[in-house]
Amino acid sequence: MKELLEIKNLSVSFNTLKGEIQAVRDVSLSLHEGEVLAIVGESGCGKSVLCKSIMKLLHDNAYIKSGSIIVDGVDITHYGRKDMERLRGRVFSMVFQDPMTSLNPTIPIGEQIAEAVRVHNPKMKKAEVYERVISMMDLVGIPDAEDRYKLYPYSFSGGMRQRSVMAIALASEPKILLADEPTTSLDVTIQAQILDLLKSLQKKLLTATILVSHDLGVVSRVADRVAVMYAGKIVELGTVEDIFYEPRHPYTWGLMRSLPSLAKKGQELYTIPGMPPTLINPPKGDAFACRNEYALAIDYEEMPPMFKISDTHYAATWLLDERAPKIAPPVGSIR
Amino acid sequence: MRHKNIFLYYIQKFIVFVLSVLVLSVVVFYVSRLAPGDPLYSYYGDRVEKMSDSEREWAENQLGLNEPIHIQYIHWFANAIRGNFGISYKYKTDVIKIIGGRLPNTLILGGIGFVLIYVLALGLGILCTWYEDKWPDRLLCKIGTVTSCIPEFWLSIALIFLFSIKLKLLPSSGAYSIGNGENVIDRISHLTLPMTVVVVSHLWYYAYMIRNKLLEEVRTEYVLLAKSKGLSKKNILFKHCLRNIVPSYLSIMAISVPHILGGTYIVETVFSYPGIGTLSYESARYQDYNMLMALCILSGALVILCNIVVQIVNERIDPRMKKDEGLQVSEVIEIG
Amino acid sequence: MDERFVQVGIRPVTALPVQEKKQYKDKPIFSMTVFMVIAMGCLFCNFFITKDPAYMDLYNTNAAPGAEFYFGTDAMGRDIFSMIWYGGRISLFIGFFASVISTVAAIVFGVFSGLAPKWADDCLMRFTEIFLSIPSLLLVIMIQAILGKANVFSISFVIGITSWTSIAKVVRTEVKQIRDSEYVIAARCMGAGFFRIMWRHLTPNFISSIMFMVVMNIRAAMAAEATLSFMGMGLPLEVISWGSMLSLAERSLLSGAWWIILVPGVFLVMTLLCITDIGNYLRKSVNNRRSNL
Amino acid sequence: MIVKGMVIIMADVLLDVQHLTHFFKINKNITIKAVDDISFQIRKGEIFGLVGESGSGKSTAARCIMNVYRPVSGKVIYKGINTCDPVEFRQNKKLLQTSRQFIFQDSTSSLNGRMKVEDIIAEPMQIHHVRPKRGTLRSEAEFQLYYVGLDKSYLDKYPYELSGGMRQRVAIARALSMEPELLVADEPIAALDVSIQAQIINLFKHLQKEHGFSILFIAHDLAVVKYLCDRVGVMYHGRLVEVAPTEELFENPKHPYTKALLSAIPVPDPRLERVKGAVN
Repeated sequence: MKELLEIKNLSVSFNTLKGEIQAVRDVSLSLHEGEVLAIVGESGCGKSVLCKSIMKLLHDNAYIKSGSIIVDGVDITHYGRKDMERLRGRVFSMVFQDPMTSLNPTIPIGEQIAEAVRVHNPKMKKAEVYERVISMMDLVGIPDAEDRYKLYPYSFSGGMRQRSVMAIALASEPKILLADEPTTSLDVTIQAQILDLLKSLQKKLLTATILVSHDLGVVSRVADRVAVMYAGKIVELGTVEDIFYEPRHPYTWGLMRSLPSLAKKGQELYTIPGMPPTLINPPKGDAFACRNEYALAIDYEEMPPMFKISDTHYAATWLLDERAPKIAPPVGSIR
Repeated sequence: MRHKNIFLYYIQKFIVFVLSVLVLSVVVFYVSRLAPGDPLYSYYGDRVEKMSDSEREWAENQLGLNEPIHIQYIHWFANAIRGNFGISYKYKTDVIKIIGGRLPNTLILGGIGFVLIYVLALGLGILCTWYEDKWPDRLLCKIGTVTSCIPEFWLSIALIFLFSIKLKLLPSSGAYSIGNGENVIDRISHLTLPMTVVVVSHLWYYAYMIRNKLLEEVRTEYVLLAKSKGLSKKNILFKHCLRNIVPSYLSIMAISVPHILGGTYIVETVFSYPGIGTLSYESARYQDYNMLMALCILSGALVILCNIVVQIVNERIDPRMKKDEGLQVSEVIEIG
Repeated sequence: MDERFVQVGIRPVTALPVQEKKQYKDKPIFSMTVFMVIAMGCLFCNFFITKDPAYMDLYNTNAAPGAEFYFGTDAMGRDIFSMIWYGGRISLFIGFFASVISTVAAIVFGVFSGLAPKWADDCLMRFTEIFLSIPSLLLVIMIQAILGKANVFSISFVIGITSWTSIAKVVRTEVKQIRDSEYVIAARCMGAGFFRIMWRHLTPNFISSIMFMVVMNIRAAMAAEATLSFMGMGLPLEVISWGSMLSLAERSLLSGAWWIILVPGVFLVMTLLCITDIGNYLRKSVNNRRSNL
Repeated sequence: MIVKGMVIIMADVLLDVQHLTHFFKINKNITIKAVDDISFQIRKGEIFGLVGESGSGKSTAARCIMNVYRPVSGKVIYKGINTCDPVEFRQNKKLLQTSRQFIFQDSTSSLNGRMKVEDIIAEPMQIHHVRPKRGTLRSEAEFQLYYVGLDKSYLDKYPYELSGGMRQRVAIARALSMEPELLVADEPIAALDVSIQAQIINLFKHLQKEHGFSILFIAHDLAVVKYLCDRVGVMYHGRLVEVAPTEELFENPKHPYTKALLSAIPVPDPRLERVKGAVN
């Protein structure tokens, strides 16, 4: 499979009054054509920042410290505003978390989609644009598209707005779709519909998708591959089966075990002790060590490299070193 | 709000306007009656001092001054509605006539100043937003803060001193040279200094407001979506953000009417420009209450009118204000 | 076995302390210093002024600045250097006092309107709108006419009573917001009384959002005093303030005595500028999100 | 509503909600029936879950129960006191305000940002002039804080200096300081991360075991409810469509909406999800 997007040793930092926040630390990742890659992690682990830094949507106090972003074989790490404007929408496009605020309240939905169509096809005729907008609205499942064209966002419910946002994002047929927690602010039943839509669109259009989520359930529903992020780093990367059935990183174990849906009633729910570290002065060695009951002495000294487990499965923990004691994973491979 | 009958909607707004002006007139009337000084003065002037007691009583009866204050108000109001605001104590003529003669001058100064302020404020606001926190923005903010801190009267004097007395370039007072009222160039030269003061001393206040509104707007989430679909910075700022601040822009305009009007009054006084401002200044000095009342009500009514017009316009153009209208398009949850 | 690979489990890790950089760049240090110098100079002027500010030296009218009169003398032969510091007290006092009056009025009005039922709130808002519709200069003139001859307190009162509306509107919106916020609901569930909610919950939370406006009101009040005095409707000539000093300015235009215009004007503008700068800082520190554009 | 096969002994019932109804008037023409004739009981020492989607009226119901809103009709009987009756409420004000406590979803807005943690926790004690058992209010606050798993260094901090999980712990400490018998928790974990959620859920469970109070636990996450609650009520458009013991509800949902809700939850099991996806 062709690699559409390749991120090499990317580090992104923010300058704040409190100091440098190292939001993304040395992340390497690749996205293949037509796959869904999910990035999971807790809030503040840098998953959103990673997404936005690909599209250069970060605020001006953020900067790429090192590493490179390669899209379709072209290095875009140092692209300026004009160059990015050319790429956005056509090459990659984004769906945001809150559909209530991500649409302009004073412009009709249809117009907002039309705008997205026109950006990269300035010569398109009015009727053609209209046609395309209607077909996009049909595609994302907004019924009676022609009547809804002129409606303003306030008369759309959350789910319908998220569908509109997806229509906007897909209007110029991007190769990569970045979805930043697209269902977090929606209800469960609506969430299911949007996820199904996302999956079916992805099948139909073969758009490579990066899905950012904190919900392991959502991830298991749509993802092909999963990257688990913790404190700005990717700690485990693999296919969805790898991650859910044979997790190797203690943090992934912790995440799985603390899910109430997997816990038995009456049993104590497992909790990961402590809190995630601040990213201003991240601890030396493995950032997860101080919350990890399986931590090795070296975890407090040295950052673990990515260990290869199989062709698709990687994890960054010293437990995979051949010198480390063998530990039976507390979760996975049961079902 | 959706009104099936658009006519009813305007009637409603009109009633609000009339009621507001009514309340305003009540307040102004009572306040002016509270003021020290004999109300007879405002009708008979210096003659009051020479009146005997019986003459006085007759005059008071004639004018209804013996009656309770609310009856007096009704009389006064009945006259006012016919355009009779009484006689000016200073000018000994109908108040309305004097005002009518002065009004155009103020409208020219205030009106053109108002338009200039708003056009320039929008331009500066956009410029500052485009270059937020870069040098053009910082420089403009610094200059703007300084100009907004200079009181109008002092700026006027400084400009008079510089341009009229030292450089002898521009006239320092009046609306035109005597006998030269029809000469446009003469008028413009008289207008230049006062207009400069009106614009300079108000401009930044509003430009800064618009800048802040725009900055608020570019911090919203939809800008990110617009950006991610590939719109250029220019398009986002002009097509999305600017459009969304139009209602607040109009509201600011409406609120600023009394503010700019007040500023014009001060400038008029310093430049002895024959407008409403000098008139109100004089009428206050000479306790010409009939005049002062009429001026207050006139200015107030103008401002209230502007407010209501802006309200109507905003309700028509801003879809955010029509939220209750129409049906909600939502997902259908299949049960079963 | 390598001892580095011994399982040790959870060890306490002391995170490196996060130190917030002190930011002097954005703080209005310069303005604050200048303002303090002016304010202190006015407060302790007795110790260094060279002449009696009220003494009219009729031999030295309209004297240019020089060794004897640092800033010259005015048309009545008074020493401007002494008057500046002496008169600054009154100007600053009026600024602060008027601002206190308007803030108190605004808080009372705003809180009442924010907590009142909808119809009462509507009425009060209409009233403010009507109040706002008269240009404040006209309003001041009228009220001043009622109160009679101006003195320091009456002028502060007049300025204060005509400039509370904008703060009141902000207080009202804030109170409405805070009233429905969950911590007030929580306090009500706990049984907190009206005054407790008012004092512990409402006030501390809206103070920060009106602080900027209160500071700006000081500036507006000082400018208003100067304007009124200049126009002859504020403080009389005998009461020395920056405004009343400037009321001689128009007459000195023709005599070419620029210092009578310039000196009090520069002091006034400097003070207003410093206050504005401090006020702007207060506003900025409230809101520091970043642009998406 | 009495569920078949279950006899509720009146003495055991702590809170009895009968035909509770509440409307919101938007304008002349539109009224929203936020809560529409719901009835349920909570027994002593029971964790009762209320689930539903946003806008289903679960928060409104909680607020009616806590006397934030006065319901349009219906009764809320707590320990034999009809709390919706203003007279009865005033007579038993202190009891009602101390023995029932409220925990909110958003800990940022439910804690006053201008008060220190110490003052926040001590506030209910101050209001009701409760004599602190451990001497001073500060030591009492310190104890409550320790109880929810925070040390005393947090006493002098402001809410914005804490993380979401810590803030929620402070909110719980505040509620516990009054030794309540009924805790109404309105989506207390919805805004938290998975690992922190687990900590708070455990905290609730521990505290409940130790104190034996009842909890009305409102959530939209069925997995949490399944793990934590003894009985569950499902709300849909203001109505309570189903009330059942937890196992029964999850194994054998009766109402179609409950079924839809259950099938919509994504399970962290890709193979299972794939099968589900294929069915859809």
